[in-house]
Amino acid sequence: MSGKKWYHLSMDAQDSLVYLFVILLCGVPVIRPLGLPLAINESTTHFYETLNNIPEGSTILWNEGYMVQSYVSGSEIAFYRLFFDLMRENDVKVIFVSSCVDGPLGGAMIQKMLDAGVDKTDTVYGRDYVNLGWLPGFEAVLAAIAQDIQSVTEEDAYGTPVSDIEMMQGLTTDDLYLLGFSCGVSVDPWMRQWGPLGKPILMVGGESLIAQAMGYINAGTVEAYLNGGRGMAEFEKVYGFYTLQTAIMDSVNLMSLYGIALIILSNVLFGKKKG
Amino acid sequence: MSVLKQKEFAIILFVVPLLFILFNFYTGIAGPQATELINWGAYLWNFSMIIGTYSMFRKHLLTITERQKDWPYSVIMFVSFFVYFITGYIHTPTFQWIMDYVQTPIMMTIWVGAFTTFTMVFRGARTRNWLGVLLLLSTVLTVLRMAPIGEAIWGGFPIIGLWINDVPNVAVMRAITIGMGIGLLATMTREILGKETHYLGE
Amino acid sequence: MSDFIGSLVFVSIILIIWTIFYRENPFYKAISSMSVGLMLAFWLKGGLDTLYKDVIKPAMGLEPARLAVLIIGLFIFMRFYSDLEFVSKWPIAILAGVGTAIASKGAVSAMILSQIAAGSFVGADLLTNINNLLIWIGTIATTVYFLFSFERGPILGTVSKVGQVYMMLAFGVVFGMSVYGSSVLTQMTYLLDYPGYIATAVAILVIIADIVLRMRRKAPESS
Amino acid sequence: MILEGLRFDLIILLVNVALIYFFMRKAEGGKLPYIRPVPFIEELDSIVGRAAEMGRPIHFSTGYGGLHDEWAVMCVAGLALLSKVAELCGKYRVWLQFTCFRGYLVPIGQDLLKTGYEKGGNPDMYSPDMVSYVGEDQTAYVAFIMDYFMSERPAVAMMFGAIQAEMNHHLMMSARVGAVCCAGTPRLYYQGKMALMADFALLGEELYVAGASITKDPVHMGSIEAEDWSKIIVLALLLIAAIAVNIGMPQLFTGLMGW
Repeated sequence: MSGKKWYHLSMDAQDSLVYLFVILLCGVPVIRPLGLPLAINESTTHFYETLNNIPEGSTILWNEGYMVQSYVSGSEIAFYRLFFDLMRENDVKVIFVSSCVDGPLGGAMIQKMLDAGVDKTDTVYGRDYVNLGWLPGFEAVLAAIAQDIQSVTEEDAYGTPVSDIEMMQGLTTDDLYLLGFSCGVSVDPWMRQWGPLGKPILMVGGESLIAQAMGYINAGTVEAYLNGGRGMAEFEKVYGFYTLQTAIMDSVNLMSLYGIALIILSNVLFGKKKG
Repeated sequence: MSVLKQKEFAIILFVVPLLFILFNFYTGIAGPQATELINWGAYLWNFSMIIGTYSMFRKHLLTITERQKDWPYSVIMFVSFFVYFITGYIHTPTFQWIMDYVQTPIMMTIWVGAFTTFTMVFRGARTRNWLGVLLLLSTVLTVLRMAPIGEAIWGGFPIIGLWINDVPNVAVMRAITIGMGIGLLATMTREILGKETHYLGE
Repeated sequence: MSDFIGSLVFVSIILIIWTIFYRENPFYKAISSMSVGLMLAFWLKGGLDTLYKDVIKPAMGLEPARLAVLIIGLFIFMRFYSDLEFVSKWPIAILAGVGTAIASKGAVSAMILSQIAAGSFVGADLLTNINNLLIWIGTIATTVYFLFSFERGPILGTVSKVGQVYMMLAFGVVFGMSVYGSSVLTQMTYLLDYPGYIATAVAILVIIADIVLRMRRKAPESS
Repeated sequence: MILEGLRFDLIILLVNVALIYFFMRKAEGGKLPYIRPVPFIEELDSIVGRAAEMGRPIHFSTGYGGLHDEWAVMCVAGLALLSKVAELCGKYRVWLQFTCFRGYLVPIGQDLLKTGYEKGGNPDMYSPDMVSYVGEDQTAYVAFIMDYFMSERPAVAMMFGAIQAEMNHHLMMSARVGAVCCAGTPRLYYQGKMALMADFALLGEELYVAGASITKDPVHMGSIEAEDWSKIIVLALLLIAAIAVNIGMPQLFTGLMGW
């Protein structure tokens, strides 16, 4: 190592060190949580109130499309449970459908939530909720929903024809009171297809997707939204059911500081090299 | 027969469904037929996916038969495809097991989302000019707004962070959304006039 | 029992994929080609199930529309008969036509008109007035930045520069949000949980052994 | 005839269509509009030349969006850039690897590359293996890109079109491999990362302008000028709406939209 100082590591070694720190910093809070208080944003409480103010006996549609993390960590359980509470208390009916870009995983997400996530006591499949599973075609499915809910698919996820399902009898898109979706990609398709309907739209999206959709939120096309991982953790606090998502919020603190430290470090190094 | 061979016939097959769906959207006439056509978009996309899969199989089969570079990995690809595809129809518990314990970690981890972001921040967060400094300043303030620790350090971070999100961000996202909307209409017009037919492979 | 093995497989896959950060290795390539096979099977099964449910079954029942789309869809396989090759372009043309129509029909109202409904700068409290005014100025400045067929004179130049300042702040927000959110944390909980930490311990040992081996192999060369 | 609340919507659509048709006719009549120069296009020749000196391939990709969805717009501009880069690679004898995400892009890519290498003067260098396709899923696509960058270490990495999360890997691997990183997408989400990270970034609609200034195609040049005038109309509407609201007629614009 003549002439070369010990810290002149190869580019790969530097990157490996950066990644090692990411892994370590993520591990620390899992072993010893920080437990910092989480302030509730106004948008999250508005999301919660909008769901609770759904009138008696109306039908809503939920388009599942969140990223694969929610399949593993179940970060969406809180508002799925709220759906089933509304079914019991306000006799609200929910249509679950997925056209997510991650493929049939969307259908698997809904199925996993319905099997293990929610409390289904005295709710009947076909009367209170229906699961249409995953349908290919992404924006074409959103357009079919906006055009006519009956034409979206012939059978639900379990093979029973849609015409035989009790809650779908004579249901048209106008009868839908509210449309909600969770997305892992940009929100323009939902806005284009569901915006003109003039119905309230609920959105759950990754943090940077929400930042990108602020134009629609400010224009009122989106009624209420959850701001990614943090939004879901806040919603869990408002709803009172905690999952992994709340635990994750701890590690996010260290990762954010680490990100800022890296920004400053890389600029200092760049300044020195350029200087 | 030669008329069908012409490119124009394919353009007509592009333009007629397009105009019909727009006609239905603005007048509300012939709703069911337009819905059927919209569903056709999804079904035809399935067929094009099958073609894409076939052409990919042909490439990997070639790699195996001619023992090209990395041919064992193509074998792994075929084996995992057939095992997963067949158990999907024959033995669903195994399919579910593979989805839960093999496919999901791959889909979750191969993203290396955090790592790419941190490498980008480490490698690329170099400010070439004062606009870059502005961008990084806004990045840091947003991170401090979102992380609960930001609020613990100083109460002002969430307020400034929220302002940046609610004013400059809304203004720029509004302008870009308008630009994208106009761009979409321009492309639609060019395609209707048959000036743009890249979907035919020219 | 299958959960125990399952969790071990789950964690070892995560660790194998993370080895790419250490260095290129055949295990990662194996997992990446396996991911190609699994994804293809996953998508194909999803697509075929829907095709059977929504197209083939109704077409068997001689439902005219679905029969037509089945036939047009099968045209796509004509690509491999050179004299009928032009037929394979028809389904793609219809597909692209419907796709563009779906996107354009909602574009005007959602992406253009609802964005123009400007907030007012009169009444309400002073702060929202100033904010609405700043949003209004920002939208105009950014739109001027994206005008391409005009010479950027002194006026357009400064307005574009204002637009650029707005854009940097806005892109900072979007970039900051992506720095903030990350999926590593979900994986960590599995790595440090009951069956997972066995595999994690083994992985750490393997990497340390590999570093030591490579240091020793490098050491004799340089001394 | 026209549904309630969509009449103004239809007027805006028809005005846009009329503008585009008029300016396209004007451009095709020979009077090409003045288009502000895009810095990236001027540098393109020297970028490919540098790749030729280093003797390493160029990697090009049009990202996640294809021709069948609403991202067709961006993928089309990406393909226009691809044809130009293919021509330059033919001229400088550089291997151009095009990774595409959709099945139907494989034949399209092969056709574009073949014509590009012929125009560049080295048709012998073209081979169908220059187009790689690894299935319809982003995960496999991203894994392939990371593999390719690690093993081939391209000199220049370009990504133009409707790009999704693979932009992260593109920027990251370009930084790691030290490749000249060019990226361009109108998608909002990636403007920040591109502006900060890429050596040459096409922000917002600049990708469309770059595609048009390459092909010098009157159709695209005309529509860029038409889009500018549409934006000016939108600015005028913005002005009128804001003034109307502030002098006490808030119903003017919202009334018009509901007409």
